[in-house]
Amino acid sequence: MKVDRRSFLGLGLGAVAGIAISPVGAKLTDDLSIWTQNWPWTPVPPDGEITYDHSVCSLCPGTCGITVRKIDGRPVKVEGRDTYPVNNGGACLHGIAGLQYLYDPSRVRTPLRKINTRFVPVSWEDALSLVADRLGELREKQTPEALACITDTDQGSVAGLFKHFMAAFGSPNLLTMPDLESWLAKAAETLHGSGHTLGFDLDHADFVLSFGAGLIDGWGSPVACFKAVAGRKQRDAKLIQFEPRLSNTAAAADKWIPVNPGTEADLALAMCGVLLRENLFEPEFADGFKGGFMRFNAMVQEKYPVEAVADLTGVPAVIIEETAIAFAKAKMPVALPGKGRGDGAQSLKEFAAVHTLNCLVGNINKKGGTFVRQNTDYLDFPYPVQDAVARKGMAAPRQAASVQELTARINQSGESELKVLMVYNANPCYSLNDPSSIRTAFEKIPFKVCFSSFMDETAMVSDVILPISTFLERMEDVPSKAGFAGSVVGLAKPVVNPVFDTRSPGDAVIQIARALGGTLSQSFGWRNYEACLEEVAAGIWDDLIRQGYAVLLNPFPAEPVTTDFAFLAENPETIQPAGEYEFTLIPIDNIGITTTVPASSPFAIKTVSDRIIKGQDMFVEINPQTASGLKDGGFVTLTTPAGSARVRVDFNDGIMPGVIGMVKGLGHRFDNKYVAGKGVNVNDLISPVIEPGSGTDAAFGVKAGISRA
Amino acid sequence: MDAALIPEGVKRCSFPKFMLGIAIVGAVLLWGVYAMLLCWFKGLNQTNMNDYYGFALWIWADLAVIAIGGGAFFTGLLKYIFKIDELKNIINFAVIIGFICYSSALLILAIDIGQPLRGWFIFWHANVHSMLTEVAFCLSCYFAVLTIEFIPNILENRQLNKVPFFHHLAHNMHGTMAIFAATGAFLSFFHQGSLGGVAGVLYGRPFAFREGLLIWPWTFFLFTWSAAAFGPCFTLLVTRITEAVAGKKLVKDNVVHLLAKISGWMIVTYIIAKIIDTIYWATVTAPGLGFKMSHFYTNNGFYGYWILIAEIIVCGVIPGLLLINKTTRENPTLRLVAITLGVIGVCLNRWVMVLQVVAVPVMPFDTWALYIPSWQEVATTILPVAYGIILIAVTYRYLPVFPQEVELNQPTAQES
Amino acid sequence: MSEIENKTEHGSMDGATACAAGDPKNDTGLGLGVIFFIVAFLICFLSGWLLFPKLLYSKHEQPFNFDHVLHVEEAGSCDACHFLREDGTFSGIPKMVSCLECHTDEPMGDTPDELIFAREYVAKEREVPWFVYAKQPDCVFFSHAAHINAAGMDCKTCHGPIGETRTSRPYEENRLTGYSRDIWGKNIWGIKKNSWDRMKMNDCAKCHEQETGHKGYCFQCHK
Amino acid sequence: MIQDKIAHKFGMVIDLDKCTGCGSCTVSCMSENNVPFKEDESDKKDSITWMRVYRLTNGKPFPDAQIVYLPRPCQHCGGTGDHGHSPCVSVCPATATDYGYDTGIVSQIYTRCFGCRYCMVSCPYHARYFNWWDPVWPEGMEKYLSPNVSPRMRGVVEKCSFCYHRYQLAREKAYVDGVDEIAEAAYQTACTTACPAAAITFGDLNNPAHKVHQIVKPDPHPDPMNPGVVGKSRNPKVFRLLERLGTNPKVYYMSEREWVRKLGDSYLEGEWEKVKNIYGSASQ
Repeated sequence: MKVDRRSFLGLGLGAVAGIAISPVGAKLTDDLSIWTQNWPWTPVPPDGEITYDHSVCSLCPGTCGITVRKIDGRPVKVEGRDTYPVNNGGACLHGIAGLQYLYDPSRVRTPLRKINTRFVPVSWEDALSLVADRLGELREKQTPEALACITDTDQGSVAGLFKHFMAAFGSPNLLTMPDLESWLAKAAETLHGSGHTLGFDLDHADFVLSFGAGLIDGWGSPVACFKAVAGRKQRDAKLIQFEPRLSNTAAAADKWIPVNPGTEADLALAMCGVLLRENLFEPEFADGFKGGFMRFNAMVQEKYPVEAVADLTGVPAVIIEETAIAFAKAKMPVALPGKGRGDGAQSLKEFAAVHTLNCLVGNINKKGGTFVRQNTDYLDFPYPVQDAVARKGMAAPRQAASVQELTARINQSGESELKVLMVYNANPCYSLNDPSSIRTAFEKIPFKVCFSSFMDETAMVSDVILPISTFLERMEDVPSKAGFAGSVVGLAKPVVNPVFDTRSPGDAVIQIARALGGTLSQSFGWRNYEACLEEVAAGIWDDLIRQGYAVLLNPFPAEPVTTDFAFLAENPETIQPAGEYEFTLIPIDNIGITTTVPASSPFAIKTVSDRIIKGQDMFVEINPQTASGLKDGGFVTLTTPAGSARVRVDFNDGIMPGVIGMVKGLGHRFDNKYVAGKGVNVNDLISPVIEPGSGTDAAFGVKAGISRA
Repeated sequence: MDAALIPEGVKRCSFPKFMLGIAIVGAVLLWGVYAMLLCWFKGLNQTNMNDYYGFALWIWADLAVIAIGGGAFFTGLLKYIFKIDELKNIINFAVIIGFICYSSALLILAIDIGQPLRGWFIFWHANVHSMLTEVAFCLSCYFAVLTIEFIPNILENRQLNKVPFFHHLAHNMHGTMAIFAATGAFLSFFHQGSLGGVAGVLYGRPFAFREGLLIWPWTFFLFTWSAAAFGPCFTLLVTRITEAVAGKKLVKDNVVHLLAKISGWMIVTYIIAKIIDTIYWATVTAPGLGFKMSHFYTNNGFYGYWILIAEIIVCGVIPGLLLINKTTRENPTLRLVAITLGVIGVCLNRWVMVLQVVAVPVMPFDTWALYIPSWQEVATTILPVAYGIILIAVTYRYLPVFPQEVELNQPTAQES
Repeated sequence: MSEIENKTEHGSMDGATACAAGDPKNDTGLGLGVIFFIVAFLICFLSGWLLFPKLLYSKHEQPFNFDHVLHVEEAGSCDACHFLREDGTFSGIPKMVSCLECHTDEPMGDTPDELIFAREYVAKEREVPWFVYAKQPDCVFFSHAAHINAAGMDCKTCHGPIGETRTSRPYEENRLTGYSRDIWGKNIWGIKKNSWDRMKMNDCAKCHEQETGHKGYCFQCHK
Repeated sequence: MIQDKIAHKFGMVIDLDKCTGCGSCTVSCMSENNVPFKEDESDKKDSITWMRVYRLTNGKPFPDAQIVYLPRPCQHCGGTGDHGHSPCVSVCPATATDYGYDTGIVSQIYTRCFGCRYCMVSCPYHARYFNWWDPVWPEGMEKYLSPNVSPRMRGVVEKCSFCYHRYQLAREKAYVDGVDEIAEAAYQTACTTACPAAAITFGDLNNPAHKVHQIVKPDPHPDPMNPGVVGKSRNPKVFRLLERLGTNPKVYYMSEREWVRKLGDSYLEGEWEKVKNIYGSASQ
């Protein structure tokens, strides 16, 4: 017997036959397909009990109420909170994508300290004592004013704690970023005296005259504005939009009137002229006029004749007249200042001029009108305990009125007078014009502390980063602002334990003060931030706890309003786009792209059109009529006095000939591939121009040249 | 070296030379296999397909190879059912080509689907309303038939044939071949048609949509007819190429002329039907949905009117006429031109019915979508070509594929 | 005359000679081949039926033994622990909080299992990582409310007499799919005797067809 | 039992004059339905957005240019004659997508789909998306995924489901409450509830009590000019996308602006003028 080919054949055949009539084949075929249905690398979300938490979103000045759906305590969805007095259900895309910020790739996960250009993780204790030591030195040297602090806003108890800290420490150099609220406050202060701010009753107004305000492009409290704009049909209200381009707001408006960029103030003043000439201003309210009303009248008649302004603005004289008259004759007219989101570089002259229209028609503190009200201060901080050092420091002159004034000053001086800088929830090294100059100024400040949730451009240049819990991980009072008619304070509650080793900014400030000891720890006697909040917001605490918010002012302010025209009567100069080029470059606000803190979430970026971002490149809008020699979608080099950038062009019939529109909020340079590294930061192309009246950058646009690249 | 395997009485190139050729084509094959593995393990992100181009190069390749593989069922039909006996001299080769085409089609489908391991769902959870289901069933059944038709030819290999069992098997299978040919023809009629139906039933895509008979849109019949018409062209083309490579005549002219003539008449009748269909679609169907014909063609170079003219006139009418006319048909060069144009024509038709369908914007605010295949797609599409060449080379070398070869290549006096 | 016919003419004879030539060797070879065939066949056949199922599933013991009988006596009914929440969703395997309605970190009885429970889980405030025999894959949406409240079914029909068990059988998991063996059924061919022996889609469909006259639309049970 | 009640026909009407193109619906949908995202989503032909917002222009030059935004979920087509043979359902070879005659919702079963993509080719609305890539979330981010919708694996097609899981949850609630009907408010899609402008109205087109029915006023009779078309709106301002193809979508759109309504379908010269004032057979 000899083993040959046939034997092996038998072996093989036998094996095959044996397997064939066993379950192996059938079972494996089925199981293999089931395996593909349950690939171990495809996540399976655990199921559990569904619960809902109410809170408030503080991603933007909108302050919408949110409801967070949770599964066994794990947040899975953010939605607008029904019956919340700001947004009444509904939410914007950034709020809905809020959960993505919890696990954002650029989250700062632990306190960091910079040791020669590299960040190393340190414990909270080390980080805090490090900061306290540097601050302590300033007080020992009797130079507390060498500390400066930049916060995103001056509203709410966290900003309040920083203010409290600066006062107790002894430095007047507390600055806030230029957001819409700050501009409205400036305008209100200029015309109605300090301590005032403005709100607009858009839900009832029947004639809204918007000077570039992007009502549905992110202006004010976005969701509230969306509702107001969308609800126009029912209460047949009109929206007239003056703007150099067909923004979403202009597209949704009843009438879009293109206006040359940077001439909005002149347009408003010309309209004031028309109202005064035609005696269309409201006599009763006019009783409150003082401070050079006559001079103002004379000035506008002389300096802003309709014909001349028509040439300047590109708006036909007849349209100016008609619109002004229609505005005056409307039952509940409101004029809105603040181009785009109304933050960043704006112009006090423009805000004042536009608001003057409101004053002239006298639809002030009435239903469907403009609310001029005291800053609703629901917070009652105890007076800080100050020692001699602190008093001396507070007596010292304030270094600057705005961040850009400050950085300009530092860049001029050989050595920075400031020794320590604290930045809270702001990204000046990205979101202000000419951020590179701000970075260089910051480099000259020996020690910078950044209270931030994300490793953004500003965090990267600082020496210590204190990681802050996001709005979903901590408690905070969130007051409505940014032109919202009502006055609501919401309570943001932690819906999830901090994902990383982060703390509430309030706690961080208190702990720093404690570490400094002396009068500072006396001024900060609270156990922790929550205890502090409960104490300083005692007046509304019950409401906050019971319903998650408190309504401060209902329905609208009653106190009489006086109006002072002195500022405008002097006819301050209008800041025009600087430079010698043929085009005017203006920044565009896009609802899907955030321009301050934090940067957009992956979901938000995903909604952005491929006519704004394509791969790593961004598009700029240009009217085909003035795009000779260029081709749609082609690459161009955009040149301004401040610099140049390589972008692609998007032929767009919705933008004025001669104007180039460039979206704000792109060109981030930090470690987050979902948002960073896409496009160019338009701020890099614009140099700040400080407006005398406000001491703040008012360079909204800039002259630009464009050539094929 | 492998002399023992080579059929008696025929000349073949030396084994090393043969292996060299195989190695060259084999390299291409391996390239394709590599691309295939990439697609299987990394997923279809390896392709340039996207949500607009859900069907692209691969589906085209499928439809094309099945169309040109139609020579097998049609020749079989003529030989075994209509008893046109001369065709026995080319039927083996037609079957081999068919076998190659259909096995390639199945392979490409296996790469094209996003979840290959679930591929069997199409049979297990079949949706009888779907043309694709019909395709899948008929395709696999007909492939089985082709295999059966191929087996006897394999068994005629000199060594295998020595085994009495195989010998008799081959003999008996030849006897029963008529049944299989009939089944094959029947199955082919359906799946060739269903492939036409795949496009024709898309009532959401006005470019593809056609009215029809009962559940079958006109494209159903057009596809079957065109496969029968152009399939033989491909059979003849490959035969011609094989002859060129082998450097000798393999099939007698009368056989070639006959097949060419039949093909010619089929093409002419088909193209008439196609022209009628196109006119009806352009003037009745599409306008009824609000679309002018000009909507479906663009000047972007990919989908211009040229494609329509190329398909119908240049690669339809012309080859048809060349093949029905005796003088042009029997002129080798013109015949070669005709069959080549024919093959291009049917491929072009399948291309249009797959890619232009998805390229054309349907929503008024939508835009034309363009697509360039990735190298992985190209490689996996060339893979079957390489595999086909190798299979033909091997079968030609070791099997008595061409019954007339010996007779046509008698050694002359000087040689003996 | 074609080559094929050529061959068929003399073929038979060639074949015969071939056989004659190789007779003896062939037989032995063939015989051996047959033996090999049978051996291989038996090995593969048996291992396919007996060994394969063993290899396919991995066994896991529950964290500790759970006496359903005892708990049913104490608690009264299944839904005392496995209840529908107010929003209609099903609570499934009880969480620690439910257990603590009766239990404390001090054992009530004297079984070693309860001791494990008290020491390892209650005391350490950990959830018990039970293996769920009836665990369905992620793609399945199953509404207990629909079957209990609307259809008035009992637990046993699908879950079997688990309430009458004093010990927890080991949980068997398909190594390839991660499914609980209860889904396919104990029988390797998936043959079932009782309504609860198998929990595949067809079993749902069959019952739905009987009860509602329609096996249901995909989304009724898939997500 | 609820399923024994008369069949629902869930659908929505979107007011394009209210829509601001803000993208809340898109994001709400993505976060509700565990839609994945990539580092680069700027290739819109490879970017999964069940609810996609299209930007429409009137094509006029400055200063007459106008924009409108059109949100496009799956249209949940009833198919020719509204018999449930939707373009996609009728072509799926493996029955991975079916038409729920009890809800009018077109399903998509990811574990059944084997990725042939025929349904995508059949859909003129590009409402279907293929998972070209494995879904990958940044480290930790998978923690926010919802258990109500199972994440898709690479190689299958996915699309809008009208948030069917919300319907399921509403039904479960109804079961324990022992009520037969699901209240209009009890089942609303994620895009509807998210829309800040309240531009989306969702409900049962078969239920005269529901807002969507009152706005759309669907015509029960086939369109005399095109028998395949059923459920044409009798509201002059309401239209459907590509209605003439006979796909019978359950998503309706509303606009005061004629140029917008005209963009909803294809018309030969002069056709629009003829048909623009014909709204369903009842208005004949």
